[in-house]
Amino acid sequence: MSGEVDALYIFLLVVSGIMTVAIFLAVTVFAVKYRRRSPDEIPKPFAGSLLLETTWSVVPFLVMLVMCAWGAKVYFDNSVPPKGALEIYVVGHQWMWKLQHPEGQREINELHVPTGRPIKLTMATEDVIHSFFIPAFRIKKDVVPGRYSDIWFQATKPGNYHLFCAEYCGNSHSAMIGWIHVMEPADYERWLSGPGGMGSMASVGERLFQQMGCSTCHRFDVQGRCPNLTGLYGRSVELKDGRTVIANDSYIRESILNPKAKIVYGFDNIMPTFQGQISEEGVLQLIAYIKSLSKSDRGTNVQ
Amino acid sequence: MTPHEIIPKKTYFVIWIVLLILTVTTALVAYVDLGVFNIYVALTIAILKSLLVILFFMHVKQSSNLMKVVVAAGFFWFGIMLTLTLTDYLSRYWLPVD
Amino acid sequence: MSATPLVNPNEQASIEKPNYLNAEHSIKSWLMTTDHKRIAILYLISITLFFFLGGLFAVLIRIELLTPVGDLVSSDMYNRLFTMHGIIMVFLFLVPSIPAVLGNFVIPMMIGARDLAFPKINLLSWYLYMAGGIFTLYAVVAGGVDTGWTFYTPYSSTYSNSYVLSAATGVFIAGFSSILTGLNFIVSIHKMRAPGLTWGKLPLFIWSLYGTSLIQVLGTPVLAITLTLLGIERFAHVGIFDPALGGDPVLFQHMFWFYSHPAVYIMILPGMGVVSEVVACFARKNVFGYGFVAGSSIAIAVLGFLVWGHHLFVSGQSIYAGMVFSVLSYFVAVPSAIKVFNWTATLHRGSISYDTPMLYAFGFIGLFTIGGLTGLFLASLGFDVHVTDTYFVIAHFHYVMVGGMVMAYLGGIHFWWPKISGRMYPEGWAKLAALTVFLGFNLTFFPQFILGYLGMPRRYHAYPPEFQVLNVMSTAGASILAVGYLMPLIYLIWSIKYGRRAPANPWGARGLEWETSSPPPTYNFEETPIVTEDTFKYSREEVEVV
Amino acid sequence: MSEATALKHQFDDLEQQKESSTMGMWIFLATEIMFFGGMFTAYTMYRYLYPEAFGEASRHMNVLVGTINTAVLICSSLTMALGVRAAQLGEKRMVTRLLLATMFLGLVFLALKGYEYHEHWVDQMAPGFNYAMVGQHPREIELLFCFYFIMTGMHALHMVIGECLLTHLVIQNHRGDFSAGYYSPVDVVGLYWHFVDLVWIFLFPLLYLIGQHVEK
Ligand code: HEA
Ligand code: HEA
Ligand code: HEC
Ligand code: CUA
Ligand SMILES: [Cu+2]
Repeated sequence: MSGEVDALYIFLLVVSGIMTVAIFLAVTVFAVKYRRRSPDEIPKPFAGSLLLETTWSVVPFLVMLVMCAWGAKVYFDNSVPPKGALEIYVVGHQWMWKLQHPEGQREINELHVPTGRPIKLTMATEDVIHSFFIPAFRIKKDVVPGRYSDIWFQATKPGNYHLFCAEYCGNSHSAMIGWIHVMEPADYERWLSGPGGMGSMASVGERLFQQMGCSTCHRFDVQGRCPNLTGLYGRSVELKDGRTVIANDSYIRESILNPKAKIVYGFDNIMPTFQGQISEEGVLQLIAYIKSLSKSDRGTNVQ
Repeated sequence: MTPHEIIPKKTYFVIWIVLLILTVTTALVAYVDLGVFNIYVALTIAILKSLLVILFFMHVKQSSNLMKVVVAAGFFWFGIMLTLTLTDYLSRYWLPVD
Repeated sequence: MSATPLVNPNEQASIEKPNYLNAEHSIKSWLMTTDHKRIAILYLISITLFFFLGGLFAVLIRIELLTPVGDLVSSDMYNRLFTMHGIIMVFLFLVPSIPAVLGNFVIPMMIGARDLAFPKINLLSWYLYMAGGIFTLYAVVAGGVDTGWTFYTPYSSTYSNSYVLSAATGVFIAGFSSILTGLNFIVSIHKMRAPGLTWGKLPLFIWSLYGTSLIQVLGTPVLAITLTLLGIERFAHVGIFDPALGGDPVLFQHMFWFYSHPAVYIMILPGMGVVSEVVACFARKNVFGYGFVAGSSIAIAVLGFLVWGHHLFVSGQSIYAGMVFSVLSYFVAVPSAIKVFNWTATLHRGSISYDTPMLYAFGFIGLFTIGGLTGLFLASLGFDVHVTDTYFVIAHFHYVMVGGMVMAYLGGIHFWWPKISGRMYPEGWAKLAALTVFLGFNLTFFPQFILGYLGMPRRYHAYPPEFQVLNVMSTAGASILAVGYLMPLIYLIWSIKYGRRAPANPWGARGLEWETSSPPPTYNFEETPIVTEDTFKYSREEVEVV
Repeated sequence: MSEATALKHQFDDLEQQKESSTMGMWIFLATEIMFFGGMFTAYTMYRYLYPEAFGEASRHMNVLVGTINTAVLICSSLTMALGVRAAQLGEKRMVTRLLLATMFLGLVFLALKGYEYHEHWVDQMAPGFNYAMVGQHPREIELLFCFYFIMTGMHALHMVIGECLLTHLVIQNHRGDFSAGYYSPVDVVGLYWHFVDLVWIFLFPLLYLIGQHVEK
């Protein structure tokens, strides 16, 4: 991944290097060669040349289009996470990063990941805009309040890499830094099973699902006044106003924090908002739980 | 503007009446359910009204081309702001998710 | 238009003609003046003060960054330093620099008018500028602002506990000063040209300021409303960009950059205009491809409005919008390229002298090229993701703004100094200063490109130790730069009293401003000049079309 | 003031002076378009995101008063236009009368606007100061109400400035500053006044009418 960006960088560097040298040389040579030799010297005037003007507009422009297209390709490729990526959840706070593995491991300002596997981060922030930046992997993404931001990478070499917050976020912005520990997959497995886990995210979410009272409405045996959440994740949902949406992370988050925004077809809007009662981390745990409901098809009644 | 270009009173009154009629129309049409078209009708009428005001009340119709360009530029730049900002909002959720 | 022969300075000393400087002497005659030349001087003084204040903050930033740990100032203080550095340098120094000082001074003369179209509004814009400056200074003195010059929400609207409102008010008011200056210039250029001075004969400086004024007039109001919305949100605790109400912080960024990207062209076009004049004068040639250089100023002004989204590539803007803005960013680079090539071509077979303004022009061409080309790096989506919000961006914009515009500003000040003050500056010192600035500048900002590529984020008060070497180089460069900037301050002030008296046209330059005496009389010309020849006609020979 | 003293020193003749001031005003109005344009842009984005909520919010507006106010402003534009015409013809008394009529209509508009604001206050629809969540989309409605108050407030502020300019014109006209040869201040303030009307022509449908077709 860093390779693609660096190839682009080399290209940019070479083209610009050539142009810079050309212009510096031209200016210097002209300045020396045509220096004023007598005070009353008047050079021959030139009006210009259409041919030259066209050449030096069109040729650089074509070169620039290459820069643009190449840059866009790298950007697009890096915008869509591949399927089957390992998902990790990130919440930015003033001024620290909280990270959670689906298996339950939680970390602060540190992230352990295995090599050879795409890693997808789903990121939220509790307060202002932060930006998740790992220079070594050439990735960066702002984490904007009110929605999820995605980013992905794949590490190839074990080692420790810098993690920075790149969007100015207040007093200790420069202290919102940490390390990415890239490990061989086997080491990673060992690390996962080490201390620090509190049960998987889904199981924490399941507990939360009961504590928050979600389970009083959303039951898994009967489909009464509330939709059954089994198999919801990734499905398309028909809404009351006729639109259909894909039930992804953002949709579920919105359903919890602002249930009135999108109402499921056939249901009434009786779900209360949980805004202010639940942290972004909690929401992520609930999502992990709801997600697990569609993966294992475990639609038991948790009541 | 030289005196012979002074617009007759009648023109002003006609424009005024038309503006009032359009105002009432837009208010009434707003209660008719045209679905998504309500907003387009409302905006079309608003644009029509503003054209009348600009061309006649503000004398742009008889003004020099330079002045017309200045007026057009103002709206054109507003259009730039609107459309390019919209490119973001319209396409934000196009990306396939997962 | 023939070059006035050099007059023996001693001969002229005794016969000081009545001019705008000695017409009246009271303080009131300065503070209530409507003479564009005096207003230019008011601007010159106030802008210089703000430049050194902004520079002082820069010095503190650089000293803090000497060591990886934050030891000189607290992180809170550091955040205030770069914010106030950015705000002051951009809104109170660079945006008004060339337009309000040099533009004000020479535009009416270049077009052969007695004054601008609205002299009172011209004075009003200086007062607005000062009022804006005072609000900003109040914010500085009261405890500072810590939002960054970009004022991003929701940090600025909800979380920051600094003097955001007062600083935003300052910028808002200074913005109106900028609007009024632009308005005045546009009307003057359209309506006040001397007989015979057709568009095709206008000096290129006028063309570039015309483009600048377009941006000032059409862009600045959007900054005003954006800051108003921010202020209301902060003051009344209502949500406008607040996600808790479904608002979108990214919308703020759109609106901010809708102004602030075009504003970067407010901060380069005037410099390009100065360079066009200077290169023509000191190569004694008409500028190569006059029509293209003139047209590219307008093209930059217009296209500059279409690219703002390149500041939002990682902000959560749609990636398709990012693509559109990336392509458009390359469009706007073409007219800049045209200018660079045409200046270079003007040098070809010229008669080049190395007077100080020309040295600055050389500096401009080189540094702007580097700065502009690194802009192309940033406009390339895939690469920007890596370097955005790092020192690469810092280096990019200091190359264009300091290496480009500040160089051009200094070049222009030296070029027109004889006209402004009626005195010559000391050439030897001036050359030394130009050289010092050039070297100091490169040492300060070149290492920052590398820092950025290595991943050092901007707005960092402390940084990992492996970045220290490059930071030390940068700080060393900044100290040299400081010397380079202090030198002109001293010798220009010195020259007002002790400098050799300047003839009307010391450089043998073209343009109506050189036809009148130095310093010019209050109404610029004894009688309205009539223009028959091209501005850049340095030679009696017919212009050869290649 | 005779025509000779009306000519400012920087100009060659009155024609140049008049053209300059008209052009200056139009450029200023272009900046105003961008100023209001910023708000309209932000409005458009949110209305695109939350069409239903914005429709619902518009049903909290008093359409009758809004319509009347639109008509009042259009009438004031007429009197203003006629006032400029009278100035072109040098009919001094007529100018005063028409300008006063314009000012009066402007005040009527402001009074009605004040009445509406009062209604919203009573209904607890003033975000930040006195606001109670209501309806299907309480958050987005609050968002729209922020825009409502800011946009109409900015518009009202421009009306107030217009009133001040008109007062000044009336005084100048009374002093006899204007004539058929020199009346550009009247012309220029007229442009400003029409522009303020123009803004309202768009505010009215966007804030009051967009959601009325849906049943309450
Ligand atoms: C004077 C000010 C100025 C100028 C003129 C420019 C000019 C340009 N800028 Fe810059 N820019 C800033 C000031 C300026 N910028 C500032 C202040 C910021 C950061 C703000 C902040 O975040 O705080 C910034 C940030 C910035 C970014 C966002 C970076 C980020 O935050 O991620 C981008 C991205 O596209 C960019 C691009 C460009 C481009 C394409 C140009 C082009 O106009 C450059 C065109 C010029 C040339 C290209 C050189 C001459 C051409 C040739 C010699 C031809 C040869 C070329 C080829 C053959 C290819 N700029
Ligand atoms: C026009 C614009 C302009 C100019 C001229 C400058 C000039 C300089 N800038 Fe500035 N800079 C910005 C615009 C500008 N800058 C902006 C917009 C930002 C972004 C802010 C943000 O992130 O929000 C920034 C940020 C910025 C940073 C990054 C801070 C960070 O992100 O953490 C740095 C770091 O090196 C820096 C350095 C410098 C230096 C060394 C100079 C030098 O060129 C300055 C040279 C001048 C002097 C050295 C003054 C000399 C005089 C004295 C020393 C005398 C002492 C004083 C008195 C007697 C009163 N600038
Ligand atoms: C008072 C009953 C009630 C409670 C408590 C409740 N919900 Fe709901 N929920 C509903 C109803 C009714 C709907 C369907 C209507 C709608 O979309 O608003 C719904 C919809 C949803 C949806 C969208 C389902 C789909 O099929 O698209 C999700 C996800 C959801 N709720 C999650 C939760 C979570 C998590 C909690 C606890 C934090 C919770 N709900 C608490 C009543 C409730
Ligand atoms: Cu978090 Cu910067
Ligand atoms: Cu930009």
